[in-house]
Amino acid sequence: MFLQIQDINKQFVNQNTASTVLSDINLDIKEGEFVSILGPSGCGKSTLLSIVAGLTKPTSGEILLNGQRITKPGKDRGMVFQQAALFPWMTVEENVMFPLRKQMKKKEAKELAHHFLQKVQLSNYTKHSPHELSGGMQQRVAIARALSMNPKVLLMDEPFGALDEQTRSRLHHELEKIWLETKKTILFVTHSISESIKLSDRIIVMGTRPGVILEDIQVRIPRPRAQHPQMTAKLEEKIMRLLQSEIDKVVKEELAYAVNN
Amino acid sequence: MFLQIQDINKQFVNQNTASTVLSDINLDIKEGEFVSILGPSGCGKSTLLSIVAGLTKPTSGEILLNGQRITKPGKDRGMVFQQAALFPWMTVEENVMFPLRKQMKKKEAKELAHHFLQKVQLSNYTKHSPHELSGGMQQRVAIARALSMNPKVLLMDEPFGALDEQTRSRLHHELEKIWLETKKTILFVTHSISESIKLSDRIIVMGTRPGVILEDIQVRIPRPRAQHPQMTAKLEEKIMRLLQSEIDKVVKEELAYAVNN
Amino acid sequence: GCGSSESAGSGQKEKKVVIGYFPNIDHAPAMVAKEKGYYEKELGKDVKIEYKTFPDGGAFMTALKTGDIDAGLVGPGPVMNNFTNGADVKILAGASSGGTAIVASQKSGINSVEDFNGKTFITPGVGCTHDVQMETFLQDFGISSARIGGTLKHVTGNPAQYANMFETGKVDLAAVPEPWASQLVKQVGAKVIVDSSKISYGQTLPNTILVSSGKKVKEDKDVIAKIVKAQEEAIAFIEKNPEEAKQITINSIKDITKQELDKDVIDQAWKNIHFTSDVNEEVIQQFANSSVELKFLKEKPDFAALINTEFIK
Amino acid sequence: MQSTIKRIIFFVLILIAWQGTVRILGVSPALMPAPTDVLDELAKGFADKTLIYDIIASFRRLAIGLAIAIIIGVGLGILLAKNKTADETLGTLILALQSVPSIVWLPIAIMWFGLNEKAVTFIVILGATLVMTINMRIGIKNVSPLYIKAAQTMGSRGWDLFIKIIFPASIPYAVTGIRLGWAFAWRALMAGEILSAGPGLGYTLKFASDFGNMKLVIGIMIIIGVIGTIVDILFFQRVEKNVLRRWGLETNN
Amino acid sequence: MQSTIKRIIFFVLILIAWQGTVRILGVSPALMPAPTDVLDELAKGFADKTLIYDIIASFRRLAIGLAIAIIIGVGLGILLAKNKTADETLGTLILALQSVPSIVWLPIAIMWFGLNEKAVTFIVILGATLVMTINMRIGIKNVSPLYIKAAQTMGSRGWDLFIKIIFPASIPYAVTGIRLGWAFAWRALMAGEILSAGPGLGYTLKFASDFGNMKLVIGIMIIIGVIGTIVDILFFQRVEKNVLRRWGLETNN
Ligand SMILES: Nc1ncnc2c1ncn2[C@@H]1O[C@H](COP(=O)(O)OP(=O)(O)OP(=O)(O)O)[C@@H](O)[C@H]1O
Ligand SMILES: Nc1ncnc2c1ncn2[C@@H]1O[C@H](COP(=O)(O)OP(=O)(O)OP(=O)(O)O)[C@@H](O)[C@H]1O
Ligand SMILES: [Mg+2]
Ligand SMILES: [Mg+2]
Repeated sequence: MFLQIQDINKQFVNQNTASTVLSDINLDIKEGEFVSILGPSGCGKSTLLSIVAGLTKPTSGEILLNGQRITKPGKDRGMVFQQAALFPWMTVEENVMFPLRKQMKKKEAKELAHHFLQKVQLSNYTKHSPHELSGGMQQRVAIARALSMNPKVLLMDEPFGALDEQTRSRLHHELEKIWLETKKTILFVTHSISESIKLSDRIIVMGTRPGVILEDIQVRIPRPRAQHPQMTAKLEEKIMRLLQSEIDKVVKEELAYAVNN
Repeated sequence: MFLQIQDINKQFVNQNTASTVLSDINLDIKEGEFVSILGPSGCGKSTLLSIVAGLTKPTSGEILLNGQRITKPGKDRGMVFQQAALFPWMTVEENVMFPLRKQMKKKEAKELAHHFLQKVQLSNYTKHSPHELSGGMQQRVAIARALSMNPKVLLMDEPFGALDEQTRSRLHHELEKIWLETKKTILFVTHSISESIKLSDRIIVMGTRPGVILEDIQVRIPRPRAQHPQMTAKLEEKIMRLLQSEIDKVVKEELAYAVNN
Repeated sequence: GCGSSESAGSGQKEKKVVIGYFPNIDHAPAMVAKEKGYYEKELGKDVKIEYKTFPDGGAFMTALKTGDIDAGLVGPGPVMNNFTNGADVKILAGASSGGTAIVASQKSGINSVEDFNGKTFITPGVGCTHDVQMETFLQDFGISSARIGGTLKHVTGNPAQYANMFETGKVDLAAVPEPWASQLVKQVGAKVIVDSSKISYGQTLPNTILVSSGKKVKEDKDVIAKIVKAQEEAIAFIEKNPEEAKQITINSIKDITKQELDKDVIDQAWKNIHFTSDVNEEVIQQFANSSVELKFLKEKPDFAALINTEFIK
Repeated sequence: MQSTIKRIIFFVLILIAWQGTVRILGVSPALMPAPTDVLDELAKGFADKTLIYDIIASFRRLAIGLAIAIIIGVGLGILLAKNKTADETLGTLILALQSVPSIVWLPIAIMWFGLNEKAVTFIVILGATLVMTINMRIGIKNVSPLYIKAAQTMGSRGWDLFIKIIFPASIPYAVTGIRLGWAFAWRALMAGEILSAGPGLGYTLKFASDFGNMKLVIGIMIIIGVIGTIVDILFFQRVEKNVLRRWGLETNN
Repeated sequence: MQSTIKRIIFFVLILIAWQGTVRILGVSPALMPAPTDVLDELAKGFADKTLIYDIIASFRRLAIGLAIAIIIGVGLGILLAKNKTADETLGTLILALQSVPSIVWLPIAIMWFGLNEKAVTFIVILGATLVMTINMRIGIKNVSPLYIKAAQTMGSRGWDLFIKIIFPASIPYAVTGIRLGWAFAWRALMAGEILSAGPGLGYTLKFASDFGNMKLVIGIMIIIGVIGTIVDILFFQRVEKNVLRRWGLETNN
């Protein structure tokens, strides 16, 4: 197995009470697999990605990449954060070039940066500061940055969240193309069920409080999937139901809590 | 007319070249209307909302609310920002109570805050700091804050962007209920065409570079709209096409720029 | 401000006189006068007397200029310097003289003035009384400071640090007032090369003087005369009862500074200091001329208006 | 608790190293006394209560001076951050005036206030105001416009906006300003107390230094250090930890 | 350009007010000279070149001392920000030592370095290091963890992480530190140059102050102020404007 997530537990301590965010997460991911993670807001998706990236220490359990234990962040696992995480003191171009600095000449890095900025439709904004971009544009810069790094594993936390459907659809296309070409392993957090079905080999549906894996679904619809609307709809229906019961659980808990407090 | 947006133009100066972001925006909005704004990433939706809020000065043109010119931000226009904009030094509860402080007693404010936090399913997190919440949870706090303020005009910039579909759908329901009860005027920026059709009386479709109003569509589907799937689908199709041609224009420009530079 | 300027003879308002001095052995006349109540005796019951002590001449002179003190004891250096820069100050009488010596460290191997060339000497300040005395004295030997093209390296520092500097070899020579000269001899075996009787102006130049402002002298002649008189009584007492005077001095200094001076050192220092009210106009002018020669002052000052000896008996 | 132990170990190690160096090199106590000598001297001072009076007097002056300096510093910081003209004129003047050492200010203080407590307080205020001003100024300039905008749409304006948003958002800078102000207020106090007639640590320090009493000089330094440490632990570190934790700036995950 | 005019007007107004006050109240020039007297004195000093030599000598010492202080301050700031133990032990010690006025450091400087340039430089370094350290420390502590995390996933670590991310992210604090360091370095220099045998502004200042030559005292204060203003305009304000603009922290919209 390429990427192994073994018995991950994560607790946070707030106001002296520990709350379990992730509970016994186990996942084996093959090289080149495109895995989506779906789940209600606050179920621990970002936390899981952060643990895989090596940015957050799990309370117990471990992550193995190619059999090697992950203890710290590294260039082999590129991450697109939920917030764009651009460096405000660098221009758009410099932000994208930042991870490339060391492995190539400046000219090459610049060319590569421009290549990916074009893919996210931002050639026009290379010299802008991040704060001069709209929310969606910032997110696209972050995507371009992660793609240009060309890591073995790509961790993407709602990368297309702030984009309109048309731009999003273009970027689905670009991402799929890159994935097919380079056979990257992708862990993709999203809120859109249709997006996850459109793109991934496998969908992990998570439940909340604490975060657990509800189902691990292999998507066996042939690509391009736009051509198989029925199969897509059926799967969408299934996932929707799964998540709906989760959210009903949350609402019930919420009501109980509100009544008791 | 309740809210009048008249001849708004906005230019930003970047690296000594001025770029026009909004061009001749004219909109008349009736009291109690629910208006959605759709448009490609970077077309100027946030900028327009910010101008209505009184946070950004337009280069020319003016905004009238009840016939009065808007020159500065005020409590009559509550805003949910694209980034959650919570104050990191306050707890969740304090954040929601912040705008209520002056107009009611502390106890009342607390009750109201809890009421709205329950509506966004966060009763459990009143004492947390913003950084201890997930992205979607932060956004929900911001929504609760804006709703509890009870402003005449509610400006919402992709308020549900970071939420999963199930949570989002619950909040649609809550928002619709509040809107029907209080007859607020809502300006609602979104990327989801179906969301805009589900919720609004009127959809403004914007084009980009510069931001202009492409179409002003009255949604005449009876509520609850989930019961009219065909009408919804037809309208969705129409808007999709409009936006698709916009994004094609952007891609074409982008290619031309990339070739020339 | 000071209340004493209201000299209307109504007697209803209480008059206040503020006297300044330093916690310094040279200032024994002020301490003795205070301790023995001479000021009260002269000025009478209607006048309230306050005492202010100062750590350095700069603060004293500022306080005098602003009227925060009415009269007091101070070294002649700050007085002359401030006078040349326009301060309204009058020398009324002397208080003590002598006491400055040139001492050499053990390490330096210096035995006489001939060995001075190329050495480093230290004084409390540039152009201070002791500096001028030493450099004037050395002029006759053709030795001068590097500042005016000579071979002697000059540094400045607080006399309390000289012992360390002698020990660590940082400096070779020092021109210091008592009791530091005696202390250096006792503490680190320093050698007195030029004693206070030989050094220029050693006997004639007062090292502590009684001063007041010109305005005060004009407006309150009566009070000033009484202050001078009280000091003269104190000096007479010191001459008659040296041992008691020494003890008063040691105690007063300890009261102010919490530092206790060694009795041995005081005994030794006392021998080199001469308490007197005399002040010689000519010497002061000569001393100033030396300052000009040594380029401490840019132009020759005229001290005719500085000294007012009418109050000395 | 653990950090207290670390601290104690650290300072004990320093004392041992110091005692060792002094004893082995046989440095003259007039140059550098051993910790035991310093302790003796301190014990004497505390026994006859003189040092206690000194501490009380100095602490009073410091508290008054620092409090005023903080108020002025915050006020000026706001002014400079918000008003460009003030920043370019008054700001420059303040920076220039602050380069002037306390010695030079002494005569001016006497001139304006006479030889009294006011003059000492003035010197202390001068010493601590700049750091407060400059840190407050940049703190306010660095408040994220998003917070300000958000608060404005919630009807917060003027004084309320400042107290509730701008000030809390710049707390990290303000604490730094106070921390630095504290250190510089001590310095200024030591210089300024020359103007006082005692008691006071600066007054005692000056004479100890003039009389070459290194034991007492170092003893006073230690007293200042100990007071500083206590205040630092009780106040600054707490506030800072609180802020860092609340804002999620702690780096332990 | 416009700000230059504002500045000139401001300072001209101050000069006029000062001249007016002195003339109207008839303050003795020995206490507070008029600007015209100060100008005379400065002109004399520049004519015979003594002030020019003073400025050159002082500026050299200041530049060396400040440069070293900045390097040490940045280093210590990093250490204290990153290492909790160091922060709790060494950090406390540094704060305590910095409360000690330059006068007390003088004998120690002499003891360690002798009466020479090194001792003066030491005093200057002491004067400027603390502000740099404390500002750098809090600057680093305030860097958003998101930036650090993002950079780490891009393979940035250790020195590279510091130079490329942490340092730029804390630039606003660093500039404040340097700005304050500058002011306090001047102060320390004025005290430290008492140790030198001239030339130097501090040496001349001490001399002028001893001689009650207020014209020259104020003249030197003005020289320091003017140098400070020039450096502030040419360096600090530029860097700061740049940073604020780039980060979108300017409040004009
Ligand atoms: N630093 C922290 N301290 C305490 N609790 C935290 C911290 N970070 C996250 N949490 C908690 O962990 C849970 C999961 O957070 P996470 O960000 O992983 O959610 P998510 O699945 O990414 O949600 P979303 O879809 O809203 O982004 C939340 O309940 C949150 O309150
Ligand atoms: N402060 C600024 N300085 C310069 N340009 C800016 C600034 N703010 C926004 N812009 C530009 O204005 C345009 C519109 O930005 P805006 O944030 O309004 O877009 P948007 O429609 O909200 O996009 P999104 O859906 O991605 O959030 C963008 O091209 C952006 O580059
Ligand atoms: Mg998340
Ligand atoms: Mg936007």
